[in-house]
Amino acid sequence: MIGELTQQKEVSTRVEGYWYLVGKHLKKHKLAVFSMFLLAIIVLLCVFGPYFTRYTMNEMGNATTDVLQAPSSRHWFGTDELGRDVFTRVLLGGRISLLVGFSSVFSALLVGIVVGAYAGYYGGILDAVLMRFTDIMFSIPVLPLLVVLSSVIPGAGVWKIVLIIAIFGWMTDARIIRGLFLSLRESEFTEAARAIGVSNAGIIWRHLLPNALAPIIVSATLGVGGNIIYEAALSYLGFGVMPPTPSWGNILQNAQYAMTIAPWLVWTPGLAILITAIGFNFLGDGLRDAMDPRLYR
Amino acid sequence: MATRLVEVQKLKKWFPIKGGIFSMTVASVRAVDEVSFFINQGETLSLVGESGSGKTTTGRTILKLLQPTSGKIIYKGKDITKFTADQMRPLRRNMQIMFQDPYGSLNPRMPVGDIIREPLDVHSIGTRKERQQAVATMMETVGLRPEYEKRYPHEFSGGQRQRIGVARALIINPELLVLDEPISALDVSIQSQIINLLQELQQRLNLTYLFIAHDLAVVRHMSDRVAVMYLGKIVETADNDELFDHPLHPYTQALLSAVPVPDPEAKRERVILQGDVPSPVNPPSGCHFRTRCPYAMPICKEQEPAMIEVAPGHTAACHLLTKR
Amino acid sequence: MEKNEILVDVKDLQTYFFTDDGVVKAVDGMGFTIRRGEVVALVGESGCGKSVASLSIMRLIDKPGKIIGGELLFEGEDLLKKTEEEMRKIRGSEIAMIFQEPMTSLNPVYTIGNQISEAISLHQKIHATEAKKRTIEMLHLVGIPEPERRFSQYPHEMSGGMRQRVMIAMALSCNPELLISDEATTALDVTIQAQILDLMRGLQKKLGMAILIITHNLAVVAEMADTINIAYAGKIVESASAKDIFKSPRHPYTYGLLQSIPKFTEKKTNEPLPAIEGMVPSPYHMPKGCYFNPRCPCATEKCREEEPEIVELTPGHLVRCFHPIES
Amino acid sequence: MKTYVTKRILQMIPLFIGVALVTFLILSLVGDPFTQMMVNPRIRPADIARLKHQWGFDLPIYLRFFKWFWSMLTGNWGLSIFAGGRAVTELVGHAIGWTLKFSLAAFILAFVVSVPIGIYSAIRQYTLFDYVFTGFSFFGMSMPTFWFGFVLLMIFGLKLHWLPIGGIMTPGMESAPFFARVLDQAKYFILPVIVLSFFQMGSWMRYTRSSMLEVVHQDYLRTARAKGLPERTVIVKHALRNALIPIVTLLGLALPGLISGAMITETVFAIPGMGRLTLNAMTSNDFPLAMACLLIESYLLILGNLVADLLYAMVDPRIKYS
Repeated sequence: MIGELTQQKEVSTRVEGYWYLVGKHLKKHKLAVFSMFLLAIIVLLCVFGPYFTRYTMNEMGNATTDVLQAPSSRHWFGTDELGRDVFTRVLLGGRISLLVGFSSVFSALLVGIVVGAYAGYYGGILDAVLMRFTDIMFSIPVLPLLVVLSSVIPGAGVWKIVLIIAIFGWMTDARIIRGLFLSLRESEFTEAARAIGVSNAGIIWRHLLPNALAPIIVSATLGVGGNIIYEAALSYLGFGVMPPTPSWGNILQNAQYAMTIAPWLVWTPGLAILITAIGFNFLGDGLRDAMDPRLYR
Repeated sequence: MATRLVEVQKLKKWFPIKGGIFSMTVASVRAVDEVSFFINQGETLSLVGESGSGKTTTGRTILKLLQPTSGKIIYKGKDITKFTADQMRPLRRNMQIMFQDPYGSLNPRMPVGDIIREPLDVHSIGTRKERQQAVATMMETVGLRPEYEKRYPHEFSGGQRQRIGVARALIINPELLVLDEPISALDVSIQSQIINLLQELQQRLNLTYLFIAHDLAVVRHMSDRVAVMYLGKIVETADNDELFDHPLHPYTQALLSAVPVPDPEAKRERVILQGDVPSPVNPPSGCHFRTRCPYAMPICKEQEPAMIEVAPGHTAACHLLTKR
Repeated sequence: MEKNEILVDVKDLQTYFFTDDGVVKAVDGMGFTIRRGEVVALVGESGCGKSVASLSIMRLIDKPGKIIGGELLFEGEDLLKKTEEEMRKIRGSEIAMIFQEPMTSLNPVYTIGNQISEAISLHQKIHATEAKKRTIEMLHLVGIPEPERRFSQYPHEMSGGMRQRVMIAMALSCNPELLISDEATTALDVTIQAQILDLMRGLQKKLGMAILIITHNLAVVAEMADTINIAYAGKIVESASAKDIFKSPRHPYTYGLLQSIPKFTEKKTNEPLPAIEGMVPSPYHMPKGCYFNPRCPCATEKCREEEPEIVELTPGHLVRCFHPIES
Repeated sequence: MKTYVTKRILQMIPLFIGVALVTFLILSLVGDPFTQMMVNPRIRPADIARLKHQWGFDLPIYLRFFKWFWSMLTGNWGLSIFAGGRAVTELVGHAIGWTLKFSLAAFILAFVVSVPIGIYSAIRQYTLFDYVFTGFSFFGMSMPTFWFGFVLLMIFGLKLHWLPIGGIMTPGMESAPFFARVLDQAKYFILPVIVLSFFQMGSWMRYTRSSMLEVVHQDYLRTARAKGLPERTVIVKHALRNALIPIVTLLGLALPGLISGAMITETVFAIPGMGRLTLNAMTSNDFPLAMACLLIESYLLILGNLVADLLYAMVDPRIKYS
């Protein structure tokens, strides 16, 4: 109803581009704005924090006085069984966890976009083949296969984990984008582009993809949080980022053996994961509302 | 003698319907079913019909936005029916289309200047600066302020968006413009503005229009010749005044009498057609219109009526006319 | 019950929408009357507030909209003072409504029989079998072939025209005093539109209810309405009998609208249509003075400063203009 | 309807084969377990070759696949290589019972909690109730399963001593009377079921809420109100029925989450279910057992999706079965 009422637009003095409007709507979503600040602080802390703490990552304290100390003014998050400062390790682990979160989402998106866009735009046999393959990948339980892959792919680095998560993470994006392209390719502006003589590649990348950006961004935002949890789960099962490189997941895995005597080791890395994931979820939700296509006809 | 710009012969466009266990083609939507007509240079031919009559599909098939199932499309004496996408590309400069939906036909993520300029980019016409100049000129021609080129479609009203659509279609100087219900989504007071713009541009640029519409009042105002479609077939073609003053086909007559007239004192004979338009998947045998025709005869069921020229330039397909 | 008795009297109705971008005065001081058994039209372009006005009469305005002022007298009682429970008893039984989109206005998961008899058994407190009988009668009345079979069909199994007939059957099933038709034929094809208009005319004669037609199509109104109200930007700018509106429009907007529609009964000319320049003002930036002044060919200084009141120029012919066109 | 069901079932066949093939290929990447034994100097190469032949690992991969797939179809799932040569069916049969028991409990718990709350949140959009449960659902979606398990164990197991800290039953309870046994087992199930259902609750609440919100703005609700129906009828009869249609698909969507969630939860709480069995088979490279576990899980997933699709077609009259 409101849409109909305000249909008569008056060209305003400011160029109200898409991103300007998204920003305007996002600002109204208090939790999303709060999450954005929170995430910014977490990222800044993890990236720059370790330069300012008094301890280095693997610096061990005095074997009698510094081992398994409860949080204090010297060690904000306490120390672990080797006398390492947990605060420093959580910040450093955050770098790795965030890196894994962002880069695995990015790589999965690349695959998902290409598969989804071509399947949705061309349809027919290409679509059938790609989508059956997607169905197969979807039907395989991910976690056990992640375990297998992590023993098959050589090396122990962070990039291996990114690759593994990406291999099993592109299907959802591919399905979302295919669905969008299926409807976008029938839209009149696509037909207009075809009538002008724009090539298929031009239509896919220049006309359709920018219109599919909103769900892609939302899915990516939600995905970062999800993949951080994934990495943690893999680490917990012993197949994630390998120590001594700390990640939130392997700090936690390490902590479970000391659960009875040093509960602080469990609290802080877990809360770090939880807060970061909530942040990305709220931000993603806010973006979904702010980018709702029904708002910008 | 007027030159023929486009000629369509027995054009057919069927859309397959998949079904069954193995997704085979089980039936077809006969959107356009052996349609023939021509358009002369510089004139406006209107294609009239209700939804499901196939008029929009006809328009898009002529531009090869849809591949015809069979039949021939001849553009300036060249048979373009079998042209590939690459072969069509240069021809796209000569034939353009303007769409019905002012909200769906402009890419919402592109500034309008880019939308209007894109045809020039695609066909590599002029230098960057020349293109920019052409966009500004075109925007002024259609009644938009050139300063607005950086703005996005959502910042414009329906009428302004249709002006953008016209500008995009005309910037490469086409000869033929297919107007697919260009004004039916607009408010009454805006409709007349766009009608006037289209007519003015036609005279100034010597354009040929294929005007697809369901609003008969607008058709009368705009066209030189009119073709009436019903369920995938053309049932009657004639010059504008001839068709409106002497409709021959029972469907045309019913259609004309169904249109409400803005005059409370006009008392007219009304033919109210019974029932709905049948499904184009399974059209009636013989004459497609017979199920709703007040004059249906036994022969209408058995035999499809042929198109006959009743008067010069006035053709219709109805068994009543052969009997006479 | 007198024929000329006033059934609905809308006085100075104000329905505003409180959006994040500001207040939209969708209906801003609208007033009109409907007599018993009369067909009244409310005509205007999109954004003139005609649909909001009709939903206001039903008290079905959703958030962020709110009726903030005026009176809605129905049979002498102010609907705005009724409780929600009292209002509910009026909806569907005394005032019924049909909508523009027959495709989306019916619930897809229930049979049409279920949806019609629901209203009947609710308002008339009758047994289910009785309600079914009445439903089939109604389906028959609105010209649906094989009503018994149709009773158990779902909306998606019917064409647009058939669904609109179902909507009409549903609306008329409890013999309402007033039927509001909100652009009910706009989405339909011409030949189907003619069927539905014919049906509505016939039913109006037979059942004698008053009809409020909301539309943007002047031609439809010419065929149906006794009295016509022209709305512009949330206000009525002219109100008169159908004959007067078409023969001697007094408001420049009405005049411009009538001039700008092409007439299919006249021969083709190459003259441009006399169009109204400009567009409907944005609801967030209404012009000062008369809302129509930026588009009006005869606007004066006074029109740009002061808002005109609606005045009765000749008996039954009301116009909101400082410089009405001479008849 | 019959055609539709047949069609959907036939469509599953290539999916079944495809899944088996892909899983087989990925598992084969690891290499056969016997080649890895070669690093052990105490095992003679001849023995390894004999073992390889015995288990069929000396054949080319495509032949191995066909052989394996055929024997699987005929019900011969083989023996586990490492679990003392016990039959795969026996191991799986034992484990799947535990997993089904506690994931079913988690599924039901999540469903009965989240669907009503999601619907009520949508009807009361932007009220305190809505905000509280929106917060709760985000909390649920963002919670790392195993950490949540730790925290619950720490609080209720180690600190308060209310509940056992893992396992499936108190030793010696096997022969206890039925009622006592059930009660005992419930104590062990409480924490894992809460952990496993927590994530589902969060996302289902969001899903139900948005599905209901979608319906609340439909035209036919305005028609229902215009008929004069009481608000309760409008919501319960007209809105809810439509909102429940997409919720049916939750059944299919829920399965992957339950399966991978179960794997972690079983590890945290030391439950000898499918998750742990799969994990052990994977880490010890027990090829026949791993294949069987993965396939059963995949096929459960596919069947779950099929059931969801068919239910969807049943509750939505608009679906055509042509």
